[in-house]
Amino acid sequence: MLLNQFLLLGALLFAVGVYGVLARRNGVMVLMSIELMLNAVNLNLVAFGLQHDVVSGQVFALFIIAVAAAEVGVGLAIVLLLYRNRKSIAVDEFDLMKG
Amino acid sequence: MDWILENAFLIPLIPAVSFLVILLGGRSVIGAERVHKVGITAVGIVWVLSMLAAVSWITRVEDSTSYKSDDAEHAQIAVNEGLSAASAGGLDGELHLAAEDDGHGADGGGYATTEPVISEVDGWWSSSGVDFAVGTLVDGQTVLLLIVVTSISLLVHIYSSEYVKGDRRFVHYYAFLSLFTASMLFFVMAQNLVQMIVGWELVGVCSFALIGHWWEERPNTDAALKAFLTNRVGDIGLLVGVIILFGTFETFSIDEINTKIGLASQGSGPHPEHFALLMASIALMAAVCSKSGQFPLHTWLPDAMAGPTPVSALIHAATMVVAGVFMIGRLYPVFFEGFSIGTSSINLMAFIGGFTALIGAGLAFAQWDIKKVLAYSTVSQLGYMVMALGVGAWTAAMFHLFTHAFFKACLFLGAGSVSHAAHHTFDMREMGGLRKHMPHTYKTFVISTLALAGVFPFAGFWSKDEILLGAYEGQEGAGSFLFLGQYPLMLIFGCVVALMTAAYMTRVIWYTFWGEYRGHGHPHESPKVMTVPLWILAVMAVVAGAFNLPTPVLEWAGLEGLAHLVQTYAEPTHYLNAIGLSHPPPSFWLALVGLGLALAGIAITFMYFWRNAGPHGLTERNRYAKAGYTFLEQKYYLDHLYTDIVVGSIKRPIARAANWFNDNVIDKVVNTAGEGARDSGRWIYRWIDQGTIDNTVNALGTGADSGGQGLRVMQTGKVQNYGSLLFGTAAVVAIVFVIVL
Amino acid sequence: MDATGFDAWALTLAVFLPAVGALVMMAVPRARELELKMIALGASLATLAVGVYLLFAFDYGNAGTLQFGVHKGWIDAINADYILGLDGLSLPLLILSMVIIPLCVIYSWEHIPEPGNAKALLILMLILASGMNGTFVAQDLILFFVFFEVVLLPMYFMIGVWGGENRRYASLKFFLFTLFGSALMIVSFVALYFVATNDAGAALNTFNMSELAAAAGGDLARGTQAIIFAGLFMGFGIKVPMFPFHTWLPDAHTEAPTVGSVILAAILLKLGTYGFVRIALPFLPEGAAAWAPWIGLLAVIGIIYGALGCLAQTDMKRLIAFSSVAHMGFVMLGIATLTPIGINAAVFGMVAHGIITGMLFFLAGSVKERYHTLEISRLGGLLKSAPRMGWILAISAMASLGLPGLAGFWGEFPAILSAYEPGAGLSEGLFRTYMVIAAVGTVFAAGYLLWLFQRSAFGEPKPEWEGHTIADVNRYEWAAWTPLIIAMVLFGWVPGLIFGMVDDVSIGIAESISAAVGGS
Amino acid sequence: MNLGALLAFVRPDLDWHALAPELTLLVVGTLVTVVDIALDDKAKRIMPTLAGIGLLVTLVPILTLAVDGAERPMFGGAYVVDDFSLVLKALFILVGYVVVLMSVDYVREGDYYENEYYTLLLTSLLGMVMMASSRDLVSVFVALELLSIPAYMLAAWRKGGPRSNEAGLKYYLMGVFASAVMLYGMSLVFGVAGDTDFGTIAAALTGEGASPIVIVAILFVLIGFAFKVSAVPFHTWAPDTYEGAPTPVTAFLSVASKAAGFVALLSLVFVAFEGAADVVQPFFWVLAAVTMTVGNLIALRQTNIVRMLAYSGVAQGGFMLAPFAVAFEGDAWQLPGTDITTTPYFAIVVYAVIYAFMNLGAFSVVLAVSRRTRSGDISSYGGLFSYAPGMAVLMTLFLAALAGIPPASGFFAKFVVFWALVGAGTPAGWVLAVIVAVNAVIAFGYYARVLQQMWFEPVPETVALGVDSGGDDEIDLAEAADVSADHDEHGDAWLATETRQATMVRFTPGKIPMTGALAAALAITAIATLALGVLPGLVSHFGDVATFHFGG
Repeated sequence: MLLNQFLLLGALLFAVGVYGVLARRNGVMVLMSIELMLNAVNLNLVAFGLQHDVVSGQVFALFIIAVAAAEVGVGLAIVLLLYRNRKSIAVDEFDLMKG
Repeated sequence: MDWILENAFLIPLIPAVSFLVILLGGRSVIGAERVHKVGITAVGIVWVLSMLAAVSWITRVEDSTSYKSDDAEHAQIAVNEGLSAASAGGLDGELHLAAEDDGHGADGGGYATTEPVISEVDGWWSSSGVDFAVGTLVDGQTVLLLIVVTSISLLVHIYSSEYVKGDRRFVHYYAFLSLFTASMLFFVMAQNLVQMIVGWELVGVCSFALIGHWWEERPNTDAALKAFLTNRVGDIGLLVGVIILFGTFETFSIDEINTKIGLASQGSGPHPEHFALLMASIALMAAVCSKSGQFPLHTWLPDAMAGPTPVSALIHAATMVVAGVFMIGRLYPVFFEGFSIGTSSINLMAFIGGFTALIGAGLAFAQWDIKKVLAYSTVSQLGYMVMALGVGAWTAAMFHLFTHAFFKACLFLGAGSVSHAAHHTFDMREMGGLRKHMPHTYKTFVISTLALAGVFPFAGFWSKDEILLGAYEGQEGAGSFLFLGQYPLMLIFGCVVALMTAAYMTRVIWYTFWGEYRGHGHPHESPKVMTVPLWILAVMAVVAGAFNLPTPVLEWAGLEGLAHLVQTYAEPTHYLNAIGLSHPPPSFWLALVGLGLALAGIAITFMYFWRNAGPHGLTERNRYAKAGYTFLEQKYYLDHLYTDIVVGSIKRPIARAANWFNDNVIDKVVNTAGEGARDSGRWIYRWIDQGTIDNTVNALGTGADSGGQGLRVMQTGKVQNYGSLLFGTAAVVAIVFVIVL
Repeated sequence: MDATGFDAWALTLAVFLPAVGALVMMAVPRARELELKMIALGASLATLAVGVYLLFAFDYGNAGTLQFGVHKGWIDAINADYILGLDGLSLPLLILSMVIIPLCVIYSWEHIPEPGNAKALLILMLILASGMNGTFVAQDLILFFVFFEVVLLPMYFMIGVWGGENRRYASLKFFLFTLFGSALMIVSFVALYFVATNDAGAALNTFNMSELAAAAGGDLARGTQAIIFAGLFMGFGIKVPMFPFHTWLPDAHTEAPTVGSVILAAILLKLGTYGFVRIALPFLPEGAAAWAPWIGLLAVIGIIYGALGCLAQTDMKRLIAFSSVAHMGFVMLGIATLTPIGINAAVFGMVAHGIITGMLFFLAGSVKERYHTLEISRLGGLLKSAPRMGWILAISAMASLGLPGLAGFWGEFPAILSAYEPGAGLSEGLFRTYMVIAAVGTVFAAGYLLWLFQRSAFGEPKPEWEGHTIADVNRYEWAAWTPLIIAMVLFGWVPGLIFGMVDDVSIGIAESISAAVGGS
Repeated sequence: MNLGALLAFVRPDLDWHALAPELTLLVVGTLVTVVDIALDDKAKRIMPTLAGIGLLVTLVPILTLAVDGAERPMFGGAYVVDDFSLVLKALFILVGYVVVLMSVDYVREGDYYENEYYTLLLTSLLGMVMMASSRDLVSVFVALELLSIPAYMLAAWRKGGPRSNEAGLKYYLMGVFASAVMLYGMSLVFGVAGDTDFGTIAAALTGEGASPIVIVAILFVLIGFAFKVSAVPFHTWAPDTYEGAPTPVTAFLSVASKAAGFVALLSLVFVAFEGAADVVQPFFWVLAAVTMTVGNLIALRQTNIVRMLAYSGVAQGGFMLAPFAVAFEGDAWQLPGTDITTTPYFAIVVYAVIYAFMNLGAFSVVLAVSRRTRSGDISSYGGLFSYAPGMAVLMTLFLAALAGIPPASGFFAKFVVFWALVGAGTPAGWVLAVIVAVNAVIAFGYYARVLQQMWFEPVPETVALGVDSGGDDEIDLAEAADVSADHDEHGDAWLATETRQATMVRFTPGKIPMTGALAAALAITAIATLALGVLPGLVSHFGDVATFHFGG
């Protein structure tokens, strides 16, 4: 049972996701990166679930997938709103409020 | 018969009431122009009461002792006997109770000492479970002062009703005269040290108020402040001294303290630490210096002449200024042991007294203001008294206090009368030839002068002679220095001062009453209201000496019974015998010396002025003489020392410095604390400098403020920076924990 | 100790009557000033009436024990109860605050400072009254703390709203200083709860002050006591204020409106010294012994320092404010000696200072009202233009410089006296030095007060006041001042009135201290 | 993997009584939507009423459960209804009710979607109510998202307003990012423990030493919630979001969702991570110290009241976190006569309850005042006391509470924190206590600035219109347009505001337009704040009963 490979992959995905969230300016891309992170989590859960031979891991993963869908929906809605108001979705342009 | 002695509290109470009456009802009810009647009545009553007190005290002494010591040997016996009595009384530690029953109670074989009458109420204040009583202590010394104070005060009250008539503050004047009388009486019958402090301070305030009576003029108020503050300086000594005594004897009661020392010196009681007594004596000496105008704190007294003349007569000549002397006499055992007067041949008190007497006399020469002359003369005479106490001549000192009160008061009132006549000036250069215009004043003035100079048979002669005698004989068992007796230096001082006194007083007479009138206006004799008191005092100045004549003088008349009245009746034998105080036998030739000096002084001055002999204009020709004269004129520059240097340096620089310290250092401490906070905020570079907007002294705030300003840089407003911060921290914390744990 | 019948309610009434008055006033519209003033006066007088009842019902026989006790549950979760009690230590101070407040109300009758709004001012005064009375009778640390803090905001607003030029700064400074102190103080309180033990070494876990006092630190190590004491010291010392922490005081006093200064000087400062006597000393005897020399040092520094500060002032009110530093120095010196007489002196000093300095601030206020300035150099001839006020100023000044026969003396003299033989094995040499310094301080006191008096009251009125009519004392001022003047003289001649109340308590405290120190 | 596990699945029997609150809330939420659909615009009037009543109804089952008092674990301990959860559910519902009251006129006057607003509010509340009962990673996660996602939308509610959009964006991105991190941590926890329910986790961790994976797991999870309670340095979203979001929403976030975060932390720390004290305590020590200090310091510099309150909320969060630093030292300090497990736990619950009311109160006042001043500048509070004394006094009360000055409730909250810290008896506790004390003083610095404005300052001539204002740009600008009769400004007003230039308009003081709902909100919070201060016994009683069902 190659747990470590799964974990490494998960870690990698997570890292990529984090990078994406922090580095990409395009709002949509940021959302995608977040998806990456969540999937990394799912990968971990499933892997651990197998290792411990319990079902709750997969159940958790399913919950996350469902919730993630909702999240992205909201996220896209917000991005759309911004686009309508600012004609831009570059997340780093939004700094009306600071300090 | 002892009723008045046990209810002596009435005596100060009455004038106190009259003070309130005058103050509150003065203008409205009584009417400003009639208030003096209230005051005079009150003091009159008090005078009668004091006389009653005197009589009943004398009878008390009579009952308590069938024997009067008339010479030293007997005195010794009396002492020893008395001691057994004292110790007998002392051992049960309930002295003041023993005092209530008659004097015989304690005495073994007829040689008894008279115990003071102490009546007190407990619970005046209390601490650590101990109740401190308030009450009165009446004995010979008290009675003596009662007589002096009430008599002079009464006369001054009467005199003032003319002298101060029509003054803008007639009412306040009489109010404070009453208050002063009350406080002074309260002081002299104080039963414990705290009461003594109270009275002491109160008379000070009255003097403050009366010196500053005409407070519109700056000099008067300055003088008043000077008087009060100088006295406060001395009061440090008073407070500390009293505290030391309390620490040593665990009581404020004068009676207990004196008795304990008495017992100790007889070995029949625990011995108080001599060092403590010495310290206490020195501290109290400071108080005496301020109140009784002793060197170096005497400088306020001449300035105090800014007050109305009757006030000077009452407060700054006859009564208040002798408070210090009285206090020494009251606590004599303390000083006697503390300065070991009995055995030393010089001590602080004696020296200060003698020295003051000397410089006072010296200064009196350089004055043109008649009141100033009298003031310095007072200083000098007070020095005489203190010196007397310093050499162990208790009786002499009190006797001199007694006589001096009368003739000095007379002199002051005389001066007042003169200025009343001569256009309210006190400058002798504007007087002269007044003897023709105001005979009464002149006569009384001369009489008192003779008394002050110590010419036989006037009062001053007798008292001064006793002081010299005391200085010469000192106490039994003390070594004698050459032929000059136990206190040679004091003896010399005494003699020199006797000479000078006579001299400068004669000078006053010359400038004031002889020669041609140099002032303006037409001088005239003062009305009866003023001259009658003068005459009364003058008479006293003649006869007062009779109250303590030495035995030999009376032997030929077979009147030994009347000898040493003051010594017999006024002396608190109960305390003084216990410490083994002896009375020197009279000495004829010493009396001669004293008289001779006085006459010599008069003679020299007479030659100098009347016969125009001697080195006239010396001060102009000889620069040493001139220097000396200016030195005197400048009062030894002491005032410069005090006002300019001491006060000046405190009030201006130091206080300023303190204030500066307050504003710039103390506040800045908080400041710097804040600086720290600010620097800590500076690690977030360039934002800090624009911080510190509301720059308050509370820089802790400022620092925090700018710290916050700095921290705001975290808040870039860019969501991704937030994200990086979040994840970065997470990673860092995780790593740190992994490493640490 | 729990009382019954009316006695059980007396203290509660004393504390909350003013607050009730404040509530009622809130309901009354601002326009109807007379009613408002009436209500305020009524409430404060009612409180005073309770105070009078207490004075008579108080059992002076055992003033050392708490009376009129109330003990009800309050915050079970932390064992903090609603405990009130009155003993010889609290009584004089409680009465003092009960007397001062109505006087302030009367004085405010016609002297509502800018920007007006009598309603708010009076309400704040009443709230202050509740807080102060509560502090003096609370017998539970948390309750004490609550009341101790309640007074902060009203005073903050009083200074800030009705204050002078610099009021924002002064009020904030006042608040932050005090808050800082009390924040550390509450930590110490909690620490006391957890670490205080009885002699057996068992943890007490109580906020009940009488229990903690009885334990007298138990078997706590000297070091621990000193640390906890430090927290209390900050809390109370800043309030007093002691020398290095005093900087808030002159500003607060100078800026505050007249009644504000009066209340501040007369009572608020006493909360600190009261805290020392009631809490710091008995709870942590060894801590106190460890700190006493330093407290004494700061006290005498304060005496001299405050006096010098006074001499440098040109503003009458600021001068009086600085004099408070000096006077509280005497109080703290008395406390630092840890002797019964010292503590007596301290309490007497508190009351005396309350009366006298309160009076002086009243005067300063009235002078300011008439001359529109307090620059000493511009005043002068007060005795001529307003004789009565001048003489009142004279009496107050004399009282303040500790003249025997007036109240001030009994705060100073015994305090100096107590320093001659400090308790609890403190160094005699050191404290005797303090004694002398303090004695010197009395001269300075005379110096600055008489100097003030000479400049402001003596002499001719300054020409610039030609034409101005300087009104003499009006009837509201008489009403507000007469009691204070009477009190000055009364306590000056019958000091036993206060010493009698306090003595038992201070004996108890001093004994427990010396026992604890000696015992270890 | 074995199908057995799947086939063996049997539907767990549901305890309907225990679920009643959640179900009621759900029904109300749905009802609101349905009614909206049914009679869309006519519904507007009754919407808030409906939501309010629904919330009050929800209290009923909570009370019955409380009376019943039994602990009701469900789903194998994944979802527990016990005193603790009930107390907090009640708290959430009350907070929700007050927020509804605050919202009524605000939402009505701004042209927003009105009905959905309440639906989302209720949904978010449902998530919180669930959070109180969750004792399992999955249920915690679900509850968390259920309360967050609607909140994201509420933050962005003023769809026209640039600030509101930005607020929503920041909140959303940070939220999901944080929850992703948290989830990663959870996955690791699951990996270590082998199951998702706290009992198992606790058991597993107690065995484990502090292995790197455990540390990372725990920290990531905790950080996920540290974000929710806006602890420094995970607070960055809070000020911006608070400032941008509609003020009632801000109140809701700053109180309810923060409380929810603490609920989660409580159950996590005290149940799941019991065994990992050596990781949890130091972490929280640092977190608390940094949070309160930084929050206070930055708050000193704020000029906008909502932003100031945001930072003050951060600092308050720091105070609330402090007891965690001694979470497991407290056992020795069993409170006499009570069955509270540990003082730190007690302190946090009490603080949360008190904080909720005083903060809501402050926001209500801000809301009310801005109706007059149309500005969020602290300077716009000048002279408030002179023309609206009542409002000034209320604000004073709430600020005093926040500053922890008796007799306002806040002092007791601070006190219990000291209590917990000193009670622990460890040097760490003592030091942190002193830090808290000092911070309490600093905090007064910025509360005082508002007090000074209200009491000491004169009424300002002009106020900075809308700029930095508590989110209600649109109203402000709309009315500003009326004032300065310049409609072009309205369209691109946000451009003007982007450069943070204030549009100053003349300000005329006057009576503050009050509405029943707002008045009610003020009354509730004020009474609560005062009562909890004078008789803290009440809230400490909640603390007593709020005992935990430990273990799975």
